[in-house]
Amino acid sequence: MIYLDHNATTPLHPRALAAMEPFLRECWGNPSSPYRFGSEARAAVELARARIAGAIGSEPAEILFCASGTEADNLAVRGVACALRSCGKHLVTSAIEHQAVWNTCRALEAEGHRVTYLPVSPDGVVDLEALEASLGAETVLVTIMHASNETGVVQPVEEIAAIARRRGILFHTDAVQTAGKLPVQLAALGADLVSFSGHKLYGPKGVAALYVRAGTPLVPVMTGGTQERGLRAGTENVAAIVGFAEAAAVAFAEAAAEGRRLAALRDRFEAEVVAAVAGVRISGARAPRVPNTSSLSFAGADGESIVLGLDLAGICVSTGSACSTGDAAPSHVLLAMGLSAHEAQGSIRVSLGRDTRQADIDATVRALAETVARLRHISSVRGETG
Amino acid sequence: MIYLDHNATTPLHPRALAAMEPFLRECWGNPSSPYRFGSEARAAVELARARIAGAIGSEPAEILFCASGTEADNLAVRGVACALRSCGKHLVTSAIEHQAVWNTCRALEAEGHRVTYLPVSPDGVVDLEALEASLGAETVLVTIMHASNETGVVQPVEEIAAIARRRGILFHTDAVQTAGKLPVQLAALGADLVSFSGHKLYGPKGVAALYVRAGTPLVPVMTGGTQERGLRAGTENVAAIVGFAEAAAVAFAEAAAEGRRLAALRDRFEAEVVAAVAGVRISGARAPRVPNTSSLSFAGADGESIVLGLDLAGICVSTGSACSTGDAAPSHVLLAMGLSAHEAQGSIRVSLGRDTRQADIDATVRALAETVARLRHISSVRGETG
Amino acid sequence: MANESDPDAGSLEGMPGPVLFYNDVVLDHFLNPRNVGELSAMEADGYGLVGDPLCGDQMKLWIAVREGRIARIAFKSFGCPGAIATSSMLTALAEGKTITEARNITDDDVVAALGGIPEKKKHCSLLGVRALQAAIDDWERRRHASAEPR
Amino acid sequence: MANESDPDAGSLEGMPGPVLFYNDVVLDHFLNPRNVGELSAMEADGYGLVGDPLCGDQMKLWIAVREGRIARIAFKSFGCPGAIATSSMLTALAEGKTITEARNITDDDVVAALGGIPEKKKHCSLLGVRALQAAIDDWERRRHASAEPR
Ligand SMILES: Cc1ncc(COP(=O)(O)O)c(C=O)c1O
Ligand SMILES: Cc1ncc(COP(=O)(O)O)c(C=O)c1O
Repeated sequence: MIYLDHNATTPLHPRALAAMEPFLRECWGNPSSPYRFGSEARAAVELARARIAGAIGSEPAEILFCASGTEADNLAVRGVACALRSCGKHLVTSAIEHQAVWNTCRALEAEGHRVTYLPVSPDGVVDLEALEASLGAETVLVTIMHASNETGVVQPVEEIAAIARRRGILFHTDAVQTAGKLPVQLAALGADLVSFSGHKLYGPKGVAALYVRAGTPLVPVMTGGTQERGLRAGTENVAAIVGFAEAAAVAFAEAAAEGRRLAALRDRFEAEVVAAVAGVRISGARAPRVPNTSSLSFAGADGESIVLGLDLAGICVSTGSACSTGDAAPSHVLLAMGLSAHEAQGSIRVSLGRDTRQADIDATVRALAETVARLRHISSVRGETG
Repeated sequence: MIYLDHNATTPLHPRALAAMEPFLRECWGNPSSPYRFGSEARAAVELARARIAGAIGSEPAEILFCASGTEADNLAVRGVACALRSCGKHLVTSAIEHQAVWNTCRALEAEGHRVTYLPVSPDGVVDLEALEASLGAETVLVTIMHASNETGVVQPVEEIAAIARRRGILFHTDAVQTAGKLPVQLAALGADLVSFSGHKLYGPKGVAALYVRAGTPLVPVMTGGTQERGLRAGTENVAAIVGFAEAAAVAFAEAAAEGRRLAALRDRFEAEVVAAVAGVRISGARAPRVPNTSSLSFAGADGESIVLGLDLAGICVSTGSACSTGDAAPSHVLLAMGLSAHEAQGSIRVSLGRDTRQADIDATVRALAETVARLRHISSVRGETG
Repeated sequence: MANESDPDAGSLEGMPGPVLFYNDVVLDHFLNPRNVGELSAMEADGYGLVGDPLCGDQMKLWIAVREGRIARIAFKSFGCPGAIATSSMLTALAEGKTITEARNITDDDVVAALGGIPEKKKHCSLLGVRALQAAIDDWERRRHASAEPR
Repeated sequence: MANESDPDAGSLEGMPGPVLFYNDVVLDHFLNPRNVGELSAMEADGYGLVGDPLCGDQMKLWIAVREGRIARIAFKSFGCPGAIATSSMLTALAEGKTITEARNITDDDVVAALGGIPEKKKHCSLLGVRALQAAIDDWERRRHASAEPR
């Protein structure tokens, strides 16, 4: 199998699994329990917190653990919006956010908040002038992702942070797709809150973290016990937290070198595809991108059919859009970048990872060329026939 | 180590760990991914759902997975309260709920809901007359736990369900402390929603389930992708879900026999303690209880000191109350049952489990008698000196 | 925005129904669709073009009718695997059938002939059925217009 | 209701500070507290009783004063390990000290002498200090009352 969908999930790093094992077997106590067997689990959680803090350049007390990138996003967006409800009810986000942010904004709209969805340029970059123009006295939070999960396009979060800060407005960034991919200190981006998820950086599923700058107002989404300083109730998933810390340590340490390697592979992949297949459009190619991601649209071929064609050839990639539930529409991200509905429908996302080698790229280009040609032969919609 | 705090957490059953391993090593795909490698993970999640459904007597579609018992409680209580906000804003719960329910009710109060906290009898049983009296046209949800995590006292949930149903009011029960302990079909209790958690029944931490009777109105607490039919967003924790299903299958299958074994051990434990130590009060002893739990108060000795004394003897039990954060107060559960503050402060909880044997019980009684005697010797508060 | 637009975030609306996994018949029709192509204006007696407003899929279908039977049928389809496989199976079912028989082919027939298809792909089979009916309508219109049945 | 009332649900308010884990000195004073007991009315020159309104802990403390020094000290304590250990250490620190020195013992001194104590247990050490001060106050009151210093 050639797995090129690392933006969806990644394999668990053997070191992360090894770090988890003792907590699945021997040290299974509840970190909140008042005896030494519980304290051992507590110590492991706090060590993990310190390691993650070290990796992103924050204080340990600024790291909250939760169960998914989605939960981190919910806690950041809803947590700030509710904490500051009396100060204002306006949020600013972008047209290309992940559903975890987008649908949380939608839910808040239903509860009486006002939300601005900023447009992006054809390259997929959030419009900073529109951002400036959107901010008002009522604005309590700006939430813009660090990089798009679909196109990999990196947003100018440092500039966004500066703009928000000048106005005294809090800023959250969803760094699920950049954590461990870009060699940056997440806590130094200038954001007040930063989400990232274990299973996207070779850690386990079921764990994520939210960096919350000291002093940031926040109310919990998950109410109950006083775990995580009362900001996220529920018995800690000790093994997953420990595995996450191990995986994050590896990913952040290797981000620079691995990023260079993947960018070279990705660029070569794109060049080969363009050479082998006519009518290809690469979304966000002229913008800064995370090194592993490529979003490709093939005129006249459907993305889901391409994905299945590749799957049958033993290659895993994902669609940029999906015709799957009957209410499916083309990718809102690609539409926001100005692609037509048909272009968006003909899109796939290829995301490389730690095990990807040149041979995988070459095999994928061959299979892609074949599949697209076959689908265009069947297609009722004009594509390039090259 | 003698571990007698199974109500806090349990060791992972070797069969559950074995079931998880393939999903930590080979089958790490994202269940939502559109290729076969993802479908394998999806199939595992759906098989787990069907197994859990089988174990509790529901349809698979009535099981939602989430990350903790706390989250299941939040989803049930907040999810129904918000879904039915336009029908009414009154909730009924009890004075002895776990914080996951209690603090969620408190949060809803802050958002404009009205909540009735029903009293309990000295035996720790919710007062059904008070329940009847509390219900009104505005009441949308009754949430009463199946059994107390502190005392093990089982609530008359079938009767509560019948009362709620007669009035057309939804009923949620937190079965975190009964799932796999009582040989009952959780879906047959009559409740519309039932929470239970993996790590309390020898499954992994970081996973839980909410049974939601078909047709029950519910809005998500975690917004984002369309996982779990749009009712709980976030990439599924596949390995944990699979391990949970395996552990639940074992626990439910063994509940009757293991329950008899534990009840006998627990009763013997209590008889031995009463024989060895004067001034002991066992909370809820005359009420139906889950078979593994014993809540003991020792006049003149502090619970946390007893716990430490036992910890130093290699025995893990927990406090019924805790003087730990400076704002700590005695157990609200024991106070609700009429214990004095000093009695509540002198309480510990002993909860047996699968590995508990007679010898563990005997050793614990010996250590307990010694520790309590020592503490009473130090104590400034009159206890029995026997 | 579409909840479905990012496969990261999952999309198993039909959950916990069948997983998104096609059976071998479906895969065969996806990989080797029957009757792909176009009939020329000379050859075709009826033509249908339908789009699925739900998901942007599109299908073109041509029929040639001889003695009240569908003698030749051809299609082109832009769409997901479900759309391609159901289109292909539809043409295989329709070929050789009388117009009346062809008109009576339902989306359920197509799904049954494929041995089933994931729940959330079922709507795809409507595309082919509707394209065939459009082509038959077209054939009938032309027949009345020319006033001289061929 | 107290968030802290169920150990299931966790209580590490001081998180991510030091874990709830006592050092060996604290454990020794918990297991073998110094000066446990009572002084009889005959023996005691001062007596203090204080309760911690926060958590229900209680301490009784007796002193016997000879030549301006604390010649004997005894305590009884109902409370958590932190309360017992700090009470014990306080009496160990106070024994033999002049009244002025004893008055100057702070809760920080007690914690330092124990080599530290978990953050959330720090307030416990106030109990002993306050009990000692109450006992000294009592001693002073009695001295003035009897008008004839012993
Ligand atoms: C940008 C982004 N944010 C949030 C998420 C949600 O993360 P998780 O699946 O861990 O809930 C994802 C992945 O699905 C993502 O790509
Ligand atoms: C009765 C009860 N409900 C809910 C919970 C919360 O479960 P979890 O720790 O899995 O969030 C617990 C345990 O802590 C419990 O005992």
